[in-house]
Amino acid sequence: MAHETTHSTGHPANGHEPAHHSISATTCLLVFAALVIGTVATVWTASMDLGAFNTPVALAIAIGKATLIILYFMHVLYSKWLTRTVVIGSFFFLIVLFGLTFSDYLTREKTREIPALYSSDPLLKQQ
Amino acid sequence: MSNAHSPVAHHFYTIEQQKESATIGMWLFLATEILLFGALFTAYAVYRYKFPDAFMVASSRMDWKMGGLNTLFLIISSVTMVFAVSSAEKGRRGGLLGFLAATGFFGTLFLVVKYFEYMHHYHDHDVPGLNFQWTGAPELANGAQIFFFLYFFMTGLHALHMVVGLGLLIWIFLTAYWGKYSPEYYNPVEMFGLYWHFVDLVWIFLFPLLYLLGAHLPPGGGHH
Amino acid sequence: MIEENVSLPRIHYLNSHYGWKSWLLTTDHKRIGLLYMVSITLMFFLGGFFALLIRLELLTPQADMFNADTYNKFFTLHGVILIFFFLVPSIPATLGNFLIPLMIGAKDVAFPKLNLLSWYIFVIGSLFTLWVVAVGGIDTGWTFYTPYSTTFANTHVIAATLGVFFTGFSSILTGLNFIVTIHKMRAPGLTWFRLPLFIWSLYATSIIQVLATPVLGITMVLVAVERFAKVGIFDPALGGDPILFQHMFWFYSHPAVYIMILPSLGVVSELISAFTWKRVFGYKFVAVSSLMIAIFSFIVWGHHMYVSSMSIYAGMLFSILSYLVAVPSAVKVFNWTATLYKGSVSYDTPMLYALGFIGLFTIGGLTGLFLASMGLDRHLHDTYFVIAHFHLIMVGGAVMGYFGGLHYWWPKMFGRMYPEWWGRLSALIVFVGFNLSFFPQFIIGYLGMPRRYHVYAPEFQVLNVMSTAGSSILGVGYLLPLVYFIWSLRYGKVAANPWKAKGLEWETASPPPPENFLEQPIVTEEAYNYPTRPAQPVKHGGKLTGGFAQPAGTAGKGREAEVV
Amino acid sequence: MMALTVSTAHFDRLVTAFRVPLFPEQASTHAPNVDALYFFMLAVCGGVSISIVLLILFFAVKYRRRTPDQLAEEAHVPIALEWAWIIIPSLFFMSFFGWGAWLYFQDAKAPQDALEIACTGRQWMWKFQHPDGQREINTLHVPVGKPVKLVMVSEDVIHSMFVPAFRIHMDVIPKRYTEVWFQATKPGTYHMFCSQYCGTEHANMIGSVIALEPHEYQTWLNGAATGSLALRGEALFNKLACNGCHTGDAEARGPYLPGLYGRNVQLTTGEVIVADENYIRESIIKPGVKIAAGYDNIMPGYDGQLTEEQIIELVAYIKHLGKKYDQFEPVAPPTAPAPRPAGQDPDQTLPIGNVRPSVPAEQVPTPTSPAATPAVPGSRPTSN
Repeated sequence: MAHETTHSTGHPANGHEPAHHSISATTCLLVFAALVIGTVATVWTASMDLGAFNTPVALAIAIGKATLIILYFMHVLYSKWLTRTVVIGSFFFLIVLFGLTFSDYLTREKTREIPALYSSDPLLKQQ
Repeated sequence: MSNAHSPVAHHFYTIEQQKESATIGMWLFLATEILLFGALFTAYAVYRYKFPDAFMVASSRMDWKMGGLNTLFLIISSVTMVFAVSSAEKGRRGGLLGFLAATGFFGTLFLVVKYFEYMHHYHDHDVPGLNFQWTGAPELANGAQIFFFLYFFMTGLHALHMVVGLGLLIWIFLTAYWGKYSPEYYNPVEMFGLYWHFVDLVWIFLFPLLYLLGAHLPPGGGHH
Repeated sequence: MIEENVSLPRIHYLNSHYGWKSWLLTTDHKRIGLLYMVSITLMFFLGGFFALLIRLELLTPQADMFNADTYNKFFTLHGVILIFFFLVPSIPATLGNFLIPLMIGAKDVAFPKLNLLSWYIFVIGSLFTLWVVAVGGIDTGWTFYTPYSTTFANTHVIAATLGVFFTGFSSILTGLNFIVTIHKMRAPGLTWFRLPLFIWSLYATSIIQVLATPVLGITMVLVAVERFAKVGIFDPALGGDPILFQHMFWFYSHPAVYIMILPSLGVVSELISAFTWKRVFGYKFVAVSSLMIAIFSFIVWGHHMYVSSMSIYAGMLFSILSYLVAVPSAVKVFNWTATLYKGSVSYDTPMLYALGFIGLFTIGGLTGLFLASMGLDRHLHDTYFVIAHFHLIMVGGAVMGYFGGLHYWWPKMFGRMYPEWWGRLSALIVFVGFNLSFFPQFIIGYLGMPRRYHVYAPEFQVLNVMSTAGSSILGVGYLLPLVYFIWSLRYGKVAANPWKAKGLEWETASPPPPENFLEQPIVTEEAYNYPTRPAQPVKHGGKLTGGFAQPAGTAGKGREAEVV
Repeated sequence: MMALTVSTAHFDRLVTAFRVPLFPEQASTHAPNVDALYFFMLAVCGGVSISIVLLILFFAVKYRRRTPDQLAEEAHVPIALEWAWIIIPSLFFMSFFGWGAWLYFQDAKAPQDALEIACTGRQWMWKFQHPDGQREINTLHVPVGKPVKLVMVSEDVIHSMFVPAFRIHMDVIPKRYTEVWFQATKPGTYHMFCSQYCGTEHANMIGSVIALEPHEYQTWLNGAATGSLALRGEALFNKLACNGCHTGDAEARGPYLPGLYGRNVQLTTGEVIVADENYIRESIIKPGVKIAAGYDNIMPGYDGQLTEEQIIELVAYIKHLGKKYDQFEPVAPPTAPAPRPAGQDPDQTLPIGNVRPSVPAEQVPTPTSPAATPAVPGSRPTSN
């Protein structure tokens, strides 16, 4: 009977795939070291005044750390396409939420914000 | 999610099918969690964009040492969780129990530190909706309040996930103690591991975005 | 329908266990589907009742039946109940729950306990909402726009938002369950492009449910928190941004429109095939278009916000993306129409609903193009044109599809037929009543009558009277099925597959046994593999030999080539 | 419509009563542009809808199942059709998008020389302020043939400025200015709506835009500079903190005032009276005498604290709240000035005495003018 890859019913063949969970203790400790270094680096870079670059640097380190966790601790490196699709898909839609929301904020004319407190606004002060 | 009595639930044909189902189910659940926190991160980004100075000054009232300590606790607990799963996979019951206990220990430490942080903020009148008082520059008050609200809401939601996680951990620990898991069936341990790593993941973003914005300011930069 | 001589199976899922526990603690997807059906039927008639009250008030330009507050509560409850507690769960949670395992040859969904849990969460959410109804309602509109909902409204906003939050999680769990089920539980041989189109559409729906709903959930919580803690997250007086609320709200609520309509599109694909005895033309295009709709649905939300003071550049981006999502919807309509060509078209009740659906969905979709256009939306925004447009999609589309599906699978669910004549009559009444209700609203809308007005300018009255007349006809059309469906449970003629339809769900008994299939089915053919007669002008074509049990239709294979 | 056949007097009346407008009036420079796009899309989409419905009916009839066992016929439909009906609609969609976006962009920015009028929305009224300081509530006088820009802000929730005859629409947001502009093309009185749901009396947050010839606008500016009674009344209302209890909310401590004037009020004694000027006046100076059912006697009396003039202003303000459609004035009285019945809308912002209408009312059939809706059932004749 015709099968496709994702369907596993009655297929002992699935046992062949790499023992996808056990990352070795060495790998695990290496990742751990990288995470700790990343944390230290985050604090260190944040203590310097990098101007506009503080947040991008912090985010880049955080994304790096998150990627390590997802790939190694959460086994995505060793998992099937479906799991990877779910992971990539959820981040994709998160980026959609971010990106399209900011397509509004970043292209607005900022001049129309009312900075002052309510009552001091001349237009609102009637009589 | 699967039947606890026999490894294969009645509606599955093989244990492999059941396991893959659980994995995908768990990942889909984490996908909803990503969007759940993602919405909050979006709100954070928008308000940070609107109130850059207020966010920076308000953030300098955070104790980044506490946050950094908590980051380490979570990373360590993640590592012990990885070892717990691999112990379960190899059928080492003692290792599983030990690493689970370590994971729970560091998770609890995280919450304890969090508790002291919250109490500290409470005494400093930093809690919006409860006792928020801004003593800094008045034009930053609105932005600072929103920053603190987002801080409490995001870390609170994260802490809620930790509490739920610790509850699940106790359940996993007990079932492991009762010998429910074997190299053929340790799915719940693995699924719980995914959840635990996810909680760690969220914190990795929360830490720099909430604690470190004002770290480069001179000491006490925005303080009263 | 085709006369059958069958009797009910001795043991089926309805009589295998008795007692209230066997229902409230069941993990059988079929019973959970029925639990959902009962709950949402209640919500449907409650929300519909509010609709009738709204229309009654709008008979005259003055406020003569209800005062402003009452009217505002009515339209809010109408929206909240029918959107979150009827339309979103309607087809997925009832027909989907019942049919997905049957259609893919599985014993149950992947996580049966989670399935039951999602129903309980739905019930909790419903109880919150019913409590809101009982203690005095909510008047924010179903959109909960801030800062009105957070700061100014004096009604039960927190309870209502929590109700929505809960039902949202019920929806997430259902979607999660379905995705895993469709991936992992298919019968041997049932490849993706052999799946019925209903499954494709529910798969697409589930993606939206899983990924969009959490954003709504957290937004609702933020509204509730803002309301009691006054922290300023959405309150401009404290620096908050109400436009951010709109972004977050519509990030869910636009895709939610597709949560409501996509399953109906799937049902109609099934109906068109079953009542022409023909494979749906362009199967792969129809299947993939469901996924396209789901993905595009996430990137168009800003078209609700053209006049909200959103940046015009963002508006332009959202506008062009909104037109993109129209393409896969159009593809479906064209393919259904082409399927009718040279089919064997019967006029059974479900088919009447399906044909009505295509017409109304076409018009509803095309009027959506007007609203996606920035230049026109500047006039049409928040007028009755919008109301008419989305009721064409939601009621003319989603509800018609739901009713069509109910009529089609009713004998599958209960092993009995409803009276066919009454069924056709009600389909006709619904169609007439619907058109009379909502077409005048397009004109009222272009004339400029804003939505959510209980008093209006006198020159709009004639059209409003027509609309109210139509809505009472529509009400009758919806009550009729309630009566004859209940009647049929006991007195209906026993039926197994009165349509001679294809599909795995029809290959087991009606009603199905508790385990769905006595032995695991193995799929060897495409979906909708109906036998055909050669293309020649004969009036009485090929006989149906051996019923429909014969596996591969003679001409079934050849057509696939055209489609690929 | 039906008028094509018989024309008895009776039937004529019926036809008039049921004369349903299909398209709104075009009264701004935007309007013809928006309508052009509308008609283009209506033609394309209407054509497509009708063709699809006819095709479905044709197929459904032609290929109906004639015998219970009739099979579908083998059909060879070229697959190229799929691509055709993906690509061709896409082209049309892009034309809709392009035209609509172009239209929007073209009109997004107000011309430099636009007359700038400040507009404040609040629950539930529109307030306007002209460049020279003239103020209006729920009525906006603008000159014909000159671009007018509304710079808008809200005092509370989100409102939306919507003038159908001008085809303009823009949300009015707290703490942020939004703007919208138009250029009226013909004199008349046009509906102004709030289209973003804003609370209890949302449906009564309505008003009218009165487009005047430029010289009449100038005259109006000169005549209305001091502000109306109702405006002064409003200021007083806020100054005395009346709005602390009469918040307009369902659970407020004081009765709800919009629409009060002329309505029946039930008192704690069970008696029902009509809320006329005297009742309102008495309730201000001696609130304990007649207490509306459901409320406590907590309001302080203002006897002796207010001058008669101030009381008149307060009454005028309360009467102004909750103005109904049929109390809107016509575009302009046929002969100026129309005698105003006593007690009717003393706060009208139309100047008294020196405005002559440029066009007789009959020739300007506006939606609100009584000439356009002579016999719609249920509508009362307008008051002035």
